[in-house]
Amino acid sequence: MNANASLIPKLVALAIVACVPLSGESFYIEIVGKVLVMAIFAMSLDLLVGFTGLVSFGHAAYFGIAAYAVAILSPEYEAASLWYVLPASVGLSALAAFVIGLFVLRTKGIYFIMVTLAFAQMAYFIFHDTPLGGGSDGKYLNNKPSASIFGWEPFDLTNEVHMFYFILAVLVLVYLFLARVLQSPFGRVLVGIKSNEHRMQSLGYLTFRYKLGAFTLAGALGGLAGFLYAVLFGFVTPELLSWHESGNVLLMVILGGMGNLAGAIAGAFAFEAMREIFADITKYWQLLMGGVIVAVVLFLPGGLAGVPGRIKRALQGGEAK
Amino acid sequence: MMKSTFKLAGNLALTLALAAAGIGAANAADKVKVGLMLPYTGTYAALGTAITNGFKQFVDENGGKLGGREVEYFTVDDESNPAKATENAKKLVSRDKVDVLVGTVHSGVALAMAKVARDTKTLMIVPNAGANDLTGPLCSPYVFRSSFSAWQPSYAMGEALAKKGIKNVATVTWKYSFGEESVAGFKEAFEKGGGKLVKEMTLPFPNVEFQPFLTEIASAKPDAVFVFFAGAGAAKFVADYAAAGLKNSIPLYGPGFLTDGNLGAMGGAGEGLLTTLHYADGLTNAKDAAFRTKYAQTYKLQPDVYAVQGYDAAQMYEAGLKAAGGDPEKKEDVIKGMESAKIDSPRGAFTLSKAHNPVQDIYMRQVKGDQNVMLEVVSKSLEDPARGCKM
Amino acid sequence: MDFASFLIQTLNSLQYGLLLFLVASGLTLVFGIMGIINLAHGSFYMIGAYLAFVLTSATGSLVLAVVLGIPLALAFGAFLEWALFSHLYKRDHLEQVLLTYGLILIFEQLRSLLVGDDVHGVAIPAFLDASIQLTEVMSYPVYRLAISVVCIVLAVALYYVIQRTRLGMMIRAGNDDRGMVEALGININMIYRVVFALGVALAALAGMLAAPISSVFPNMGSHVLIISFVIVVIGGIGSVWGALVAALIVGFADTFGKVLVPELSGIVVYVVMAVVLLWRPEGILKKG
Amino acid sequence: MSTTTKNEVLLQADRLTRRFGGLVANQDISVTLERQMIHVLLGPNGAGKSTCINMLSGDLPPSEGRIHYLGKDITALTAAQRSQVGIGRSYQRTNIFPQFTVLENVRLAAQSRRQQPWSLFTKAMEQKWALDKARACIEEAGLGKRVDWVSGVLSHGEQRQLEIAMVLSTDAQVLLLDEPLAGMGSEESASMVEVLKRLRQTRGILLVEHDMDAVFAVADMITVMVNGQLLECGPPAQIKASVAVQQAYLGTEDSFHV
Repeated sequence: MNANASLIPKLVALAIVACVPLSGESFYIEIVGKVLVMAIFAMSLDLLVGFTGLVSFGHAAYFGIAAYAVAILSPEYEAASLWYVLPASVGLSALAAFVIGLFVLRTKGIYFIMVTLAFAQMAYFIFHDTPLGGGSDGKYLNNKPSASIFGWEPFDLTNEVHMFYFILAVLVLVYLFLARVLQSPFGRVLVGIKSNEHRMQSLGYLTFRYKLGAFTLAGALGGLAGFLYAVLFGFVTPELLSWHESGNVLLMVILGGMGNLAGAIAGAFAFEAMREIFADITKYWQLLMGGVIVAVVLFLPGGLAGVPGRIKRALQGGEAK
Repeated sequence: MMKSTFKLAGNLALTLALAAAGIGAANAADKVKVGLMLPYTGTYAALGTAITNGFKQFVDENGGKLGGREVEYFTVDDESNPAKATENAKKLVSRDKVDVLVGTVHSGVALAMAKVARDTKTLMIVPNAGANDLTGPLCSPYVFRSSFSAWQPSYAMGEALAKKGIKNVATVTWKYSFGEESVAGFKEAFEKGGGKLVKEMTLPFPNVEFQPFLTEIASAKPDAVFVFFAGAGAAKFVADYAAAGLKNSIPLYGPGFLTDGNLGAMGGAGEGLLTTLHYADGLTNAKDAAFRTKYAQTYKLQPDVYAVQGYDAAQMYEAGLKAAGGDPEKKEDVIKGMESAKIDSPRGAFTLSKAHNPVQDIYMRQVKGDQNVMLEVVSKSLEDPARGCKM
Repeated sequence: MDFASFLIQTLNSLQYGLLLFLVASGLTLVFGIMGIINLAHGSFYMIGAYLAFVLTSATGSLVLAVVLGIPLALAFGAFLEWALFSHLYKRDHLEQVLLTYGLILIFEQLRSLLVGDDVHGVAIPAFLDASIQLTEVMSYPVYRLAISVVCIVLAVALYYVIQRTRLGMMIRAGNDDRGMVEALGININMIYRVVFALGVALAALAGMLAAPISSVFPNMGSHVLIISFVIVVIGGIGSVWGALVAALIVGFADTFGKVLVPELSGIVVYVVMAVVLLWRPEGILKKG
Repeated sequence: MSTTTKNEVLLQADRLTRRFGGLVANQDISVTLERQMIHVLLGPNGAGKSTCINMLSGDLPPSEGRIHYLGKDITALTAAQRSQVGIGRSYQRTNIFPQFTVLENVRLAAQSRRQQPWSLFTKAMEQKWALDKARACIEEAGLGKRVDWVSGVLSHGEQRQLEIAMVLSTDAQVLLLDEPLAGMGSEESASMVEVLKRLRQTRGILLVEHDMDAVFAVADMITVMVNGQLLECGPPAQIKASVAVQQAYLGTEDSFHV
């Protein structure tokens, strides 16, 4: 109804972000690029947490699997084709999510949180303990994938500005894609499952299949973010799959307010900004970070997305008096 | 009246702006920017602090300067988290525009940093992380190391045990790169000397439930056991090994990380252990004595190998800057200066190999009380083979 | 593997499993009764270990440290429940998880500020500082056996509490249905406070007892956290018996995994978990 | 599916038994539901009516006994699969999607008949067939005036009607309705009874209900349960006349209107 009203701030935000490369400061181009990657990651998790009601505490696994996939699939001394490694890595993450989903979706609620955590930890150890991806030291991706198609090169990922806009384009596409999916019959079923899964079953929906679909899709998009991360930084490590990363992305979703795609993006920005600022102010930044997390949970149940509403309500309350 | 006030204000502003610009320019020309990317929180926080202390101690001794210029520090807590390593390194390199990147302890983080250094052609000095690859296949003109390679102390131990006539050895380590590289280095020297590894055991990092391996060792009865562990895991292994009664029947050896910084935590279980490392207590050179006294005075702490590595990182950079006439921008000259430098380290003088790793003496040390006392030099001027380095 | 080794490895498995049970029992209790996934459980373990270190240094005796440490841990748990968790019962599980995630950061940093980042050892009490000769070269430390005994005593005590007391009645009837429990005329807020304090105390006790053999070091909590989660997952929601069975299974899987399939030892435990989940999605001993 | 034969047996449950641990909640319950018939399950609280309806809908697997739908054994089917063959149910506690509009609640139910999870780019709100069907069912359930309301704000009675609309839009031939009149005022009750009568024309309805007036107004067949056992089954007149039923259940005045 007020889609147009909320569209304008979004476009403004997009325009501002799109101007970042104009600064010419490669650090900021890269750091904002990374935040955009995390925003994609947060949106993919929001599909599960905010829209389907599946609180996955192991989402970093799919991020990491795709990141490792690019590093492993790329030859050491030359660039791989983007059009091969991108679908392959995303596909591997989707496959992993599908297989793990078969296990974890048999459980519900609080138990689901723990089981997803445990499976992600299993994936972590596979990369940490086997020579598959360089073990605990991680692995370099020395050559960023090449976008050339039969000799024609539409863009060049080794160029930091191209890379930035590539990520931004992917972000916009993922946003539009998810927004569209949530409007589709499939998306409506997911929202129904979040609201009342039992009712969905009694209406004749085999909800397991829908949840598996959502889990796989979220895994694939999480993998897409992981792919971009690996290409952006050229280095992958088992820590990308650790439960801390899963916790961080959940925090982004919470900060932005669950069930709100634009909120997930805002949450990613807020989280990364907080981390940067605290780390710059003090050696004891973890204390501040922990304090903020506790405060947000206690005082801002709707996340940042809930803040404007709260202010509005407070103001209206004031007027009424 | 009004007009002149405006004029005055305008002049004032102009003056201030010029002054600011002048200061800025002076800063850029005069100061050398050092980026310290080390762990200040988490498991390795104590090591990060020791390295920082060591580095700053040399700078202080040098009149607060490096290459004749004031030093400006930029510090980042790397949390020993490789997932944030690239970003953190970029922060120092691209945002703060440091002249040299000093870090770090964790090998995974150091590898990520080394990639940034290589890609951005920034000078980097590794003050601890021992991954062979850093001065092996991933070596780079820009990456130096003031510490050691995982291969070095272990290879020296392999040589020493073979020389002692020990034939059968069992090994235990964590299943991660540093551990596996250490065992590989040991194995290379030990088998060359006619020894044989009867059992190679690994457990996932950071699992510290060693009891199953102690049982295996007791049943295999090798002549000796070689292990790589560090930090709390090392303390636990040594204590468990002693508690299982194995210490008296099957001697335990390992690189010095087994006992460095852990003797207090072992509570006497480590007494008499033999380990190899590029530093020790009870060295007889004057440099070490001065270093220790000063360190203890300044920081109210006993220095350790990490402090030495931090100190030497500063020394190496000083040597480079000197060769470049104090200008950090002349990277070629700085690199050449460092490559050809002879570093007068508290550990004993060392030079740098072609792959930029210290060519250094490795000591056999024995635990006595709370010290790792030097017994002898087991490998004189040991040079890492730098396999895979094309430089 | 010869028979003697097999027996000793079995002993190792049991001993390790019991220690894991001690760590996981508090987690499963809080999890089952309050419905809270407590990521800070590892931090309470770490806090226990540091308490053991600080109090042993101060008093000269680990036994005294434990005697002093348990009431401190109980009080600390009750305080946290009062100050933080009691405000969140009506919220989503997710927010409770994140609260505990924030607490980890706070506790780790405070630990660093207060006690520093060094590795410390804690002396084994003199009367337990002995070992029993098992084979000609190997002996078994008495302290480890003593811990096993404590764990068994604790398991029996928990059994008694759960089967014979009012609190236990709740736990059995239990879960997070506040309405039903209140209808039984029980002050649920008090019950939650007691359970949370108990959970913290169990974790801290585990840390205190493990301190002499594992030593005391930064981030030690995160090492035990994940394995505790796996145990709770295998054992089933909130089931103390499930946790015991699962801890022993993990103890055996880990010990024999290391010896028999060293290449896979890191993931053996997770494979066990996956198999259990295929067989019983809600864990071995689902409550109720 | 659309052929409606009078007195066709839709649902047949034979000797259903359900145990919870040592407790027998239902023992040897047999129920038959024919098309164009309203069959009421009657019994005091705790008689096992909900257990019975849960077994019929697939929410609970029976410990023993078989269930047939149009002659096919459906005992092993899950709730979702039973919905797909044509058995729909409503719940004792209102069970809707409160944040959705009335239309979206019913549209989502209608969508379950033609699931196309792969068509990610179709807008659900543009699937005309589902919308049309949803609108028709809302009308049929008597909620035509509330199409665009958020369902959470509807009155209790309207929410019960909404549930029925949802079941209707799944093409259910058998409606299992768990206390559709519970908590309704007399006016709402009366209009619901009208709705039920209308629905009976083409379907079979199995009802759990306490409201005696309503029960005798609409029932074609009544099964009385006590303590998990089947006491008596027959047309309303037979039940009214039954001594056993009067003794066990109807005799106490206060349980008439629970």
